[in-house]
Parts: sequence; C-alpha cells; structure tokens
Amino acid sequence: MKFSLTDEQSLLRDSVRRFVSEEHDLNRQQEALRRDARFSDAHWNMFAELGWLYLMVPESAGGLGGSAEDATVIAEELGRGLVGAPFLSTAILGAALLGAGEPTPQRNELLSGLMEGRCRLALALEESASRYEVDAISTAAQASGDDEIVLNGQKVLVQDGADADAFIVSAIASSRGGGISHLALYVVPSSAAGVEIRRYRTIDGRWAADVSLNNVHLPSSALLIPSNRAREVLERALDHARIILASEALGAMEGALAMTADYLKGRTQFGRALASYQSLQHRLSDMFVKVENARSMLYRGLSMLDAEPDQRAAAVSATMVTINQAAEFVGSQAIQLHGGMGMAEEYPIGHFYKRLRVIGKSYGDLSWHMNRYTQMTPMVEMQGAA
Amino acid sequence: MKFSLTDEQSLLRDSVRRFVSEEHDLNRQQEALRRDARFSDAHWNMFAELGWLYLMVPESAGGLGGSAEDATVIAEELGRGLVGAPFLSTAILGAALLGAGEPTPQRNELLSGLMEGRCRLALALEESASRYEVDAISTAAQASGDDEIVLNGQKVLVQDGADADAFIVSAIASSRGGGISHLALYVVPSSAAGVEIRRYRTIDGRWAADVSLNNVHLPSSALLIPSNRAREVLERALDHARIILASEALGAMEGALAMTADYLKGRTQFGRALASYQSLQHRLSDMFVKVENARSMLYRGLSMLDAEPDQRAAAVSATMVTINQAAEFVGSQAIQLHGGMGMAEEYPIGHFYKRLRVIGKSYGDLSWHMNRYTQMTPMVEMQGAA
Amino acid sequence: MDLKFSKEDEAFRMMVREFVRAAVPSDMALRTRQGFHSTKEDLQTWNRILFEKGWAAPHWPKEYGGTGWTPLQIYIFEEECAAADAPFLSYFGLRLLGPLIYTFGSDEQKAALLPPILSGETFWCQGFSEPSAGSDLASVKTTAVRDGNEWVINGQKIWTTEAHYADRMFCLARTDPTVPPQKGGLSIFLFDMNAPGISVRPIITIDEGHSVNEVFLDNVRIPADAVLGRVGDGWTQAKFLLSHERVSNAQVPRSKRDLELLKQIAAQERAGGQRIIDLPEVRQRIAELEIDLYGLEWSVLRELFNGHGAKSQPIASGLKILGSEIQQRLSTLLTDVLGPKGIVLYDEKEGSGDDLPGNAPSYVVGSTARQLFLRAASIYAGANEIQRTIIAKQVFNLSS
Amino acid sequence: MDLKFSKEDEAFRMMVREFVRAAVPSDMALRTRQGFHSTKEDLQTWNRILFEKGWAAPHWPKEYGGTGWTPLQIYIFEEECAAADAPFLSYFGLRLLGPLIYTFGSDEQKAALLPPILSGETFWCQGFSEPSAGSDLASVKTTAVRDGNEWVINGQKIWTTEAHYADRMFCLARTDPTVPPQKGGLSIFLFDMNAPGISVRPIITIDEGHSVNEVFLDNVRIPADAVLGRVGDGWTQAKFLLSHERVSNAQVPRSKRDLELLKQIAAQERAGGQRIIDLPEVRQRIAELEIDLYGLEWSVLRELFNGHGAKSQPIASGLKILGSEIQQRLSTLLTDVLGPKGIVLYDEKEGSGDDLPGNAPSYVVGSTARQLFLRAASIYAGANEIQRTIIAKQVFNLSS
Repeated sequence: MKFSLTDEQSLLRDSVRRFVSEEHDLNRQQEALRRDARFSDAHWNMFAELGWLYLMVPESAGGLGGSAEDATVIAEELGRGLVGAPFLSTAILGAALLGAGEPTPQRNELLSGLMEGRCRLALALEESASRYEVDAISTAAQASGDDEIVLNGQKVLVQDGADADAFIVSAIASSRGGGISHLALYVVPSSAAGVEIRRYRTIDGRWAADVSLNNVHLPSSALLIPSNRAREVLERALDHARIILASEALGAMEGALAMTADYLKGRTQFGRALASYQSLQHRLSDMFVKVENARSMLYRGLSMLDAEPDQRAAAVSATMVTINQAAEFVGSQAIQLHGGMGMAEEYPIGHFYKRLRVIGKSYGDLSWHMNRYTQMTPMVEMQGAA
Repeated sequence: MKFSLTDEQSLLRDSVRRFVSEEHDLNRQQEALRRDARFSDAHWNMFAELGWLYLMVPESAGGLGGSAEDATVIAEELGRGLVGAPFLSTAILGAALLGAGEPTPQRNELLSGLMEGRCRLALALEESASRYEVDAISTAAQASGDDEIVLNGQKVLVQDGADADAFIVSAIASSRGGGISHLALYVVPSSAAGVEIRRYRTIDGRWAADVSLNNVHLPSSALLIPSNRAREVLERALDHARIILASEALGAMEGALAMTADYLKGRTQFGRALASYQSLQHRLSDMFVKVENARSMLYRGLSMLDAEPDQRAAAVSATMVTINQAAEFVGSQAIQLHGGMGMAEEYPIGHFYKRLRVIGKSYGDLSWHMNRYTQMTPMVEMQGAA
Repeated sequence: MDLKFSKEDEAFRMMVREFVRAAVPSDMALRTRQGFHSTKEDLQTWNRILFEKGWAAPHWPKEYGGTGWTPLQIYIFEEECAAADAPFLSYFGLRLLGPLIYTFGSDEQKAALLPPILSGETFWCQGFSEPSAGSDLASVKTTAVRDGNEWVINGQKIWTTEAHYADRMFCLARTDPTVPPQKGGLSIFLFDMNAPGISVRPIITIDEGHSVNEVFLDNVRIPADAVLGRVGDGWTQAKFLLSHERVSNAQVPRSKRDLELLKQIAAQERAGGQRIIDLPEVRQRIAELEIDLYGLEWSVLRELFNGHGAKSQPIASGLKILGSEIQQRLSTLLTDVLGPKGIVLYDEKEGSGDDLPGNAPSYVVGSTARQLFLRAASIYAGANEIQRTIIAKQVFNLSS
Repeated sequence: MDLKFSKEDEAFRMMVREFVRAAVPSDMALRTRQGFHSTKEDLQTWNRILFEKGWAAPHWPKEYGGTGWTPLQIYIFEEECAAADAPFLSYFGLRLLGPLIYTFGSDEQKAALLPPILSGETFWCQGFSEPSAGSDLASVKTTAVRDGNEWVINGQKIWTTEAHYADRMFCLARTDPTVPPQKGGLSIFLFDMNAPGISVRPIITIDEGHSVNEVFLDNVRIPADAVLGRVGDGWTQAKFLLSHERVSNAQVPRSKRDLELLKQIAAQERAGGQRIIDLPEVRQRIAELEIDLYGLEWSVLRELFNGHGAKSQPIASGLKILGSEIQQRLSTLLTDVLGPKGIVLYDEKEGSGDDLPGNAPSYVVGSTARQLFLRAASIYAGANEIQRTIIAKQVFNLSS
C-alpha cells in the first residue's frame, strides 16, 4: 500500500496546476461558456497537447492506458480550478466506452479524434423516467435491412451534450426475431439526420442537452457495445467515472476551503478579524475534517474499482455518499462564511457550491447511492478487512 | 389562544417548586432509591397532601378532574428537579385508566387509595415481543366459572413496577365460546397469588419490574376496561401520558441547561472562563433553541389531545419526536460542556441525561413515534392550520 | 392556558380565505409559486388589491391604516395569503419603514409618507448594509454632513434589496463622526432614488437573479428635514427594527406553503414506477421537516402572545435560525426530489414551462434557483452565527 | 499510489488471525464483547499470552521487544485482536510510558522499566489531569520539590484510569515554579502506587462503573533518580505523547467489531415479527455508520503511511473527533435497536445473562452501560472542542 503519488503522477499534477494557474481564469471561462455554449477550443487543444486526452485510451489504440489513479490526479486539479472542460464525458467515459468496443476502423478513428481534441463525446443515458437507472429507458434500436440500425427515443440531461461531436447512446436493442430486448450502446454523430439537440445551461455554467432521436438511420458499425456485455461495460465505466468525479469534487472542496480560510483572515467585523472568531474557526476545522475523510473515501473507492461488480458498486456508492455529504457541507458553509459576498455570482465561491451540487446529481445522487449501497451490502455477515 | 398559566396553575407550579427546593435532594433520593427500591413514603405522602394525586382523578370519583395542562405543570417541575416519584404511573396513567372504568366500589376504593397515597399503581403492558405495540401481547385472560378470571402471561419492563401495590395489566380476553379475542385491561394486586415480581433498577435510578402472572385467579371485578373499549381508552391514556412525559423531559432539559450555563461561568481553562469561549456559548444557544422548540411542540401536543384519535396520535408522536431529539442533544451536550465532571455519577448532570434517555424509551421511542407519525399523516393533502 | 384556535379565529380564517383566494390573479399565483423575486408590477397590483380592501398593513395601528386585528388574526391572514400564492408584499416600506415612521417620525412625516406606502404607490429600499459592515451597524461609514439647508450624503451601500425599482431609500449614515454610533452618531435619512449622485449597480446572485444591488451615494444633497425623527437617533431606530420584526424571519406561512408544494411534487415524481414520496428515506425527510415546521409555527404563535418579554430578542434569534434552516432544507429537499433535473437552473426565462429542458414538468420552474438563493437565508438579517451570539448574551448573560 | 493490501499483508493477517482466535479464552472473549472495562486478571492473562508469543508491543522498536512489523501489519494485528474479542491491553504502560521511556529515559530506566511493562508484570497509570487543569497541562499544580536525595511530591490527580489497580504511576509535576511549564518547569516522575502518602479515591462514572479515580499525593517521597529523562523535560515529553499516538484514538478496530456485533443483534431483535435490521430507518443508520467507519479506517491507513507530516497533528485531531463520534453513534444505535430494553443498565453484575431483566437475551449485557460511558469519548484525551482549535491553529494558522 502506498498513498503518495508516483513521479509520473506528480509531473501530471504539476502540468495541470500550471495550466490552471497560467491559462485558466474562472470569470473569463464562465463568460465564454455563456457566450459560446462550448468549452474553449484553444484550451481543449492544450488538453490534447498536454496528453491528458490520451491518458485513458488503451495502449492498443494509441493511448497511454493510464490508471484511474492517474485520471484522479487530473480531475482533482481541474476541480480545484473549476475548469469547465468536457473532460469526464470525453476523456474518461468516452475513452473507456470506445476503448471497450471492438477495434474497428470507425472506432479507432473516433479515438484518434478524441485524443487529438477533434472529437468531443457525450454520454446520452438519461431519459424522462430513468432517474439514474441505466436500464429504465425506452430508446429503441431496431435493425433495418442488412446493415442499418434505426434509433428512436428521447434522451435528456446529457451533460456536455451541447458541444459534443458524437453521442454514446444507450438503447434497447431489438433482435429481428423478437425475443428479449437488452441494453446496447451506440455511437451517434451529432450531425446525423434525425438528431435534434436542445442546448441549455446547467447551474455550474456548463451546457447540457436534450437529444431527440427521430428515426436516426445509422450503419451497423454504430453499434459500439452489443447487448451481451453493454450493461457490464457501462456499469464499470460509470463506476470509474464516478470516482473521477469524486476526485474533481475533492479538488473543488479543497479549493473552496482554502479560499474561505483566506477570506476570513482578510476581513474584519465588529473590530476583529473574522478568522479570530472561535465559532468560525471551528467551522473551518469541521470542513477540514470532512474533506480529509472524503479523500480517504476517494482512495477506498479507487482501491475497489477492480473488485467484483457488486463489491465495486457498493464501494463506489459508499465513496459517493461521503463525497455528496461532504460537498453539501463544505460548499454551503464556504458560502456561509463569506457572508453576503458568498452570494455574489461574480465572486468565485458560489461557483464551487454549484459545481459540487451538479457533481452530486451526476450519475447518481445521494439517495440513489445510499440505496445501491444498502442493496449491494449483505446486512449480516462477518466483515473482513475493508 | 393563551399560553400563560392560569392563577391556579401558577400556584400549583409554585407548590411543586417549593417541594423540590425544600424537600428534595437528588443525591439523597438516589441513595434512598437504591437502598429501598421505593420512592420515599414521606415524600409520596406530601404528594397526596398537596393534592397532586387528586388532580387527574375525575370529580365524580372525588378528584379534581384536572386538565392535561395542569398535569404538565407538575411534571415539568418534577423533571427540573429529577424527582423520582411514580407520578406518571400512578397519578396520570393510573388515574386515567381507573377513571375510565365503571364506577364500581372496587374501583372507587382503588381511586381513594391512589389519591391518599396508599396505593401506587403501575401499568404492565410490555412483553418480550411487543416493543411498544399494545396489542402485540400474549398474556391471556380466561373466564373461569361464573365470576372468576384467570390471567397467564409474562410482563416485562413495568416502570415503577417494583413498589406498585397493584398493576393495570393488558391481556387478551377470550370469551367463553371462543371467537375473536381482544385487548382488555385488568387490575391485579401485586400481592395476588401467582404474581411473581422481579425488581431491577433502570438507568435513571428508579425501579422497574418483570411481572409473571401464573394462573392468577381474580374476581371478575378485576376487569377494569372491557375489550369493546380497552384499546381506545388505553391509546388515549397513553397519549395523554406521553405529553405529560414530554413536559417532564422539558423540565429536565431546562434544568440541565441552566446547570450547564452556571458551570461554564464558574470554571476556567487555559486562563479564561469557559463561558467566554464562543464555541461553547454557541452550543448553549443551540441548546436553548432546541428547548424552546420542544416547549412549542409540547403546547401543540397538548392542544391536540382532544382531537380525533388519528390526529391525536400524529400530533403526540410529532411532539415526542421533537422531545426525543432535543433531549438527546441537550442531555448529551450538557455532559460534554461539563467535561470530565459530566461523567461523574455523584454530580447531577449525568442524571439528567439518564432520565431523559429513559423518557425517550418510555411508551414509544424515536423510531416508533416517527413511524406512527408517518402512518397517521396522509402524505398528500391540503394542509390547513396546524 | 388555552391552546386552541377559537371559533372566532376559525371564522376569521374562512373570511380571509374566501377573499384572498378569489383576489389573487392566477398568473400572479403561478409566478409566486415559482418562488422568484416578485416583479414590481405584481407587488403593486397585489398591494393595490389589499389596499382597496383595507388590508395592506394589518400590523399597523388602526389610525395609520391598520386593521385592528389581533396578532393571531394577522398571522392567520399571512398564512392564508401564502396558501393562496399571493405575492409577499414589499417588505421595506410596509414592514420596516412604516413602523419606524409611526414610532419615530414627525407628524409631517407620518402624514406625508405613510399613505403612499400603504397604497403601494411608493416603494422603499433599506440602505443599512455597507461593504465593510455586513451585520455590524456600528461600523457604518456613509456620512451625512450638514451644509446650509441641506444634508450632503456620501458613501456606499450594498446588498440593497429592490434598490433597482424602489422609489426612495431610508438610509443609515453617520451624522457626527466624533460620537460613537451607539451614542448618537447615527441618523436615518429619507430620500428619492432619482436624486442626483445616486447610482445603482446590480449584484447578480448565485441563482443568476437580480434582487440586490450596490448603491453609490456621491454628494447626494437632500433637504434638512429629510431626517427620520431626530438627528442622532439612528442607532435606537435600527435596534427598534431588530426587536420589532420578531416573528417574520421565521417565514412560517411561506414554508408551510412550500412544504405543501413539495409534497405534491414528490407525489408526481417517480423512480422505477414508484412515487418518490413513497420512498422511505423521502417520507422520513418530509416528516422531519413537517414536524420541525410545526415546532417553528408554534414558537411563532407563542411569541405572538408573549409581547416583548425578556426573552423576546433571543427567541426572535432562535426563530431566525430555525426558520432559515427550514427554508434551506425544504428547498434542498425539493431539488433532491427532482433528481437529475436538479442540475438545471429553471430560471425565470423558462416561463410557465410548456417545453422545459430535461423534458421536465412545469412545477420545476424556480426550484433550483430558489434553492441557491436561499443559501442567503442564513446570512441576511443577521447571520445565524450572530443570532447565536445574541442568544448567548441575552439568555445566559455571556459576552464575547 | 498503490491502494491495495498486498498478498504478504493478507498472508500476515491469516497468520495473526489463526493464532489470536485460538489464543483468546472464550470466557474472556465474552467479557470483552460486553464492553466493560477489563479486569486486571484478563489484562494480565492476555498480556502474558501475547508476551510469550513475542507480540505484546508490536509498535515498540525491535530492540526493546517490538516485532519489527510495518505500521500496516501492526494495524492488521490490532484489527484481528479486536475481531477475536481479545481484551484491549492496558494502554498506559504499553502505549504511553513505554515509548516515553525508550525515547527519553536513561539506559538504566530502559533496562529496568521496559521488560516488566512488556510482560504485563507492572501496570502503570498516568497522572496528568488535575481538577483545575482538564485538558490544559500548562496549569498543572502538583509540585515536586527536591529534598536531599529525594523528591517530595504534593498534589491531586483526577480521571486517573486504572489507578486502583496500577502498580506504578508516571506523574506530571512542576519542578520549577519560577519557570513556565512550557519552558522547562515540568517533569515526569515514576513511582510506586503503594508509596506512603498516596491515596486513591474511586470516581464512579455515569455507567455506574469504576475505571477512573482521584489520586491524592501527600508528601510522597521518591528517590532522586525517579525522574523520567531529564528534569524540566516534562512539557516536551507530554507533547510527544500527543503526537505519538496519532491513530489509536480513532479506535477503528474496536468500532469495526462493535458494528459487526450491532448488526448481529439488529438481525435478532424483532418488532411485529420483522427483524429490526430490516426497518428502512435502521438500515439507513447502519449504512451511514458503516460508510463513515470506512472513511475513518482509510484515514487511519493513510496516516500509517504518512509518517509525521506537517498535517499529522491536525489529522490526528480529526481522527479523534470522528472516532469518538462514531463510537457514540454506534453504541447509541445499539441501545436504540434494543428498544424498551435500553432503559436497563445491564451492568457487570448481570453476569453472562441467563435470566436477565426484561427477559432480555444475553447480548444486551454491557450495551447500555457502554453507551453511557462513551459520552466520555468526546471528552477525554482532549475534548473535541479542543481538537477543533488545534486543527484551526495548525491547518489554517489561526490562534484563539
């Protein structure tokens, strides 16, 4: 066991930190996002040049085949800086799902585009009635002729969906002869005929989309993961993504905490530095304790990513429960300790809270994770090592 | 609407306060309780002389026919002083249930004894498997011959049961011809043949008992409330008793809070009065807020005691949820703010916590009340005035 | 003790309910339900309706246009207004300045200023908070200097709610820099927002809404008689406000309505075919909120009958703490009930919501924005930490 | 980063498990499970068993009798001991004084004092807290005055755990009243508890148990060389203890075992035919505790590998806060699971419990008493409020 970063991870962290401090400016980013409905191409190209988009692509497809630990190093720093890039959608989920597909020329081309920053991806899972349950969907994929697939359905709340070049879409695949229908994953270019995209902002200033699929005809190579393993591949990719998100949340919490401590030191009220009030000091301490505990649970989640699916699910949900609770406390108290200033949109601290709330409702929320945890945890058995 | 005490209630409160300050001493009481397994006869006689045992007995039976409000005035002061009298068992529950019975000579004699302090009563409801559910019992009452009843069963955790002269026992009454069996209430002298009493202390220093009923033959006049109305009468009496208990808890919380504030003012640490530390000041404030909120819920509970049974049950459980949560917080923080001293048995503050914990597990606990509240509250309807 | 609503009170409630439910226009009710800051038009319209009924300021003394109702009746009235989704009338004229004027103002001020507040003709904003002051009024830096027949005011106010559509401001300023604020160095001035030298800069809050502002006062010249009451009484007047509005920060009528709406929404949202309201965890959270709200409501009822007792100020502080926490818990639970939709702002621009992002039903509009805005509830009107200090001081006689 | 237990660690765990499970006598295991303070006999017996195996003080350096295990292996060992219901060895000699001696003691002290601690022959108690001091060691009032070849000690200690069966005490006293405690005015003395002038008064705690005491030191005369290390080093030595035992206050091995027992009991208790563990509210509370305990465990694992970093002390403070809260929540949930039976003390006198009050099953023994005693967990070893102040100071550089 070893908790310290490897030399490579330290270098990676330093490069992200350098990007955040030298290239990134929160206010400018939020304005540009609002204006362009799209994360800066210039910055995204830097992501590609710095190799961050290669990281999670399998070596066989020309990527670095990095570990989840590596990815958390990047995500944590992006979180600390509130960088609004489609990193999770493209470089984590996109890379994982494309990487799990058959190495067809189409897939390899997509992965090249992904790594070079030319192709942004978004995962279109959610539907009106699904509420984080990947199989509670009604989007249908129907074989048509010999080598065509027709998709019909309505995806909602597709994060980073507004500027995606292609969507990875979950749908129920009907075999021609009828029989049982199963979840499968498809790649749908956003430019395909019949794809209608409604773009809108989420509270963190990023953009999501509702994606209507109206008789979208695709070549059969659009099938990325067939139904015999789609569910398993998707659950695994989502659990990995959740842990990367946890790491982003951790960075955001640490950023908010540091900013809050600085603020308290610089302000006076009733003739004393705010930081000299014991009740505010103890609040900072409580925030610190929650953040450290969240980091511990991030590590625990990471350590279980290769475990059996049920154990992995329970461990990831345990991590996300902790992250969710810590994020709500740390984010809201960061605002509270800033007083009125914490409410101002032009001041950064509220953006931490809003990003943390979005993370807390992405790919599962507190109650979904708590529920999954209790379902995956046999309630009475001998407990071995955690 | 009027929240202030009537003149009579103020006099009543003053008389209880006088008793507590002049006659009662916590350490002496706890020692005597430990020694005698019985609340002081001398003090109990004062309860009778001061009229507190007459209060809740119907006027028709020679009592004062007082209101639940009146009773809370007494209970609150007893709680503030941690007086360990069997007041609830005898003067509240005993008087209510006997008062609801047919005015037979036997019942009137019992009520006279109760009012004069000669007869202490205890309510024997709980059984191994009942966990606050009054009808989840197996004690059986069987008619035998023309005018005899035979009781068999095992009652546990009978509060104030160690020194009771008679028990009010819940049992399933079997009619001679079979048919459906229903809950009924019986009066069982503790001296009756076949009654076996095991006495033990509870954490508040008072005494409870397990009561075995082995072929206890009683005259048919032992039937206090027949099965056609026992459930209703019992639920109503219990709901009244719960609110009186809430009032006792409120007094105990206020007592613990006042004692804690005094302690913090009198002690120094790191060269400063403990009371000057903001984190401790704010803790006291939080305790104050919880106590005031608990008092409001006491009043709300009181106001609903005459409502329809379901509404009454929901309101009483809402009050008890609040009381339970406030009691755990105020009681435990009173110890915390006392530091090591709070852990010493010879110091009073821990006794507040222990009494509050007993109250929180008497006639329902937090989870039982929360459950009853949600069951009795239709989840979607227009809410009128509370 | 008499812990029941009387028959008269219940009859009064029915009388109020009948009028209010009929009087609130349905589009206005929808906007109120969405929970955004009301438009000036809605505030004026509803103020005018109540004014014509004689109910615009029930809490004022009858001689100034009040209704003569008991405190309990006033509370019932507010509850019925909230239940009918009536807008919450502008606070600053009716709840704050009005009482200041009839308590401290000259006869001329009473005659001139109270009627247009009552009718909704004049909207006021409150110039108390400053960038370096926050909850600490003793460090107000805005100055008012006498120059002949005028006062010249210089300074900066912040978090000024409704300054962008208020007609006038009542403004705390230092009139004597040689005297501590607590000892007569502060006064309250009343002036038009269109006076030369006043500029208003919007502060967009984290809900992306605009209700508060910065106000810059640059050599604003106002007449000598524009002081509320006497020069130097500003501290006393500001403290009066703190103790006067003891129960309104509890926000019980509004939270009761919000809880009702929450339950309706939780009965419509579904997960895996099950109503969200039927999930044990949601039921439990709703029940806990409902019970806590009952407690708050009965604390308000107690305080209505208590008058200004010794514990009145700390009780008000407790109501502020619990009231703000309940508002935050309620709005947060609502966004949680909405599940993944809770990441969308659903702000005013979404309108009444026929075709909402995420294919959401119309009841989502306003939910997320309100949750975010309500982070302010534990900050404004004296942060909750300050309320705890007030309690410690006034209940336990502890100083910091 | 490598976040997995290695194969070697797992093999080590199995090796330890096999020995420990066989070595703990079953009656001793039952007593440990009940959670009362262990008897001196049990402590001696178990200490002797481990001593003979060479495992009595795995955390000591090998030269003094330690095992040479890695910190992770030591942690695994402690977890397996707790899982097997082995008694928790007396803390004061093995965990506190031992490290003090091999860090600060003279060679003679090391040779004379360490072996009997290791073997369990000598039991020590810690004389630090005083009636007026509590967590504030700078205000220690006990004095040690040199008189020829002896020190004369006068003072009073309080909350002295195990003083009633300890053989010896290590005792903080002021040796130079003219110098501040932090600057060399304090020293630690080592002496027999049966020295003339020592009297021990039991303090019964609210669980009606006896584990702590007052100790009166009345002209206790001890030899000149009974000082630990150098005269005047007491402050440094006391601070060393604070930073040395960074993870043990988290009490993870014990809480893991308690959680396991809680779940077993919740699966046996029933309400209306349903297992208590199947009630949604109980499941949720158990799950929350379990998740929080995982977090604490992994915080401990992180700290085992961190060594003494800059954040080591505040991390230890955080572990103390969370560890104590988890112990309190666990024991409280257990009494709640017991329902109405939770009002009975079920203390040691109940024995193994064939015929318990309330017709209760034997697993109730100790539950309520332990819940009460654990109110102390947030008080002792530096109250949680003090831990928060330490964090504020050391992480954020804020002073009070």
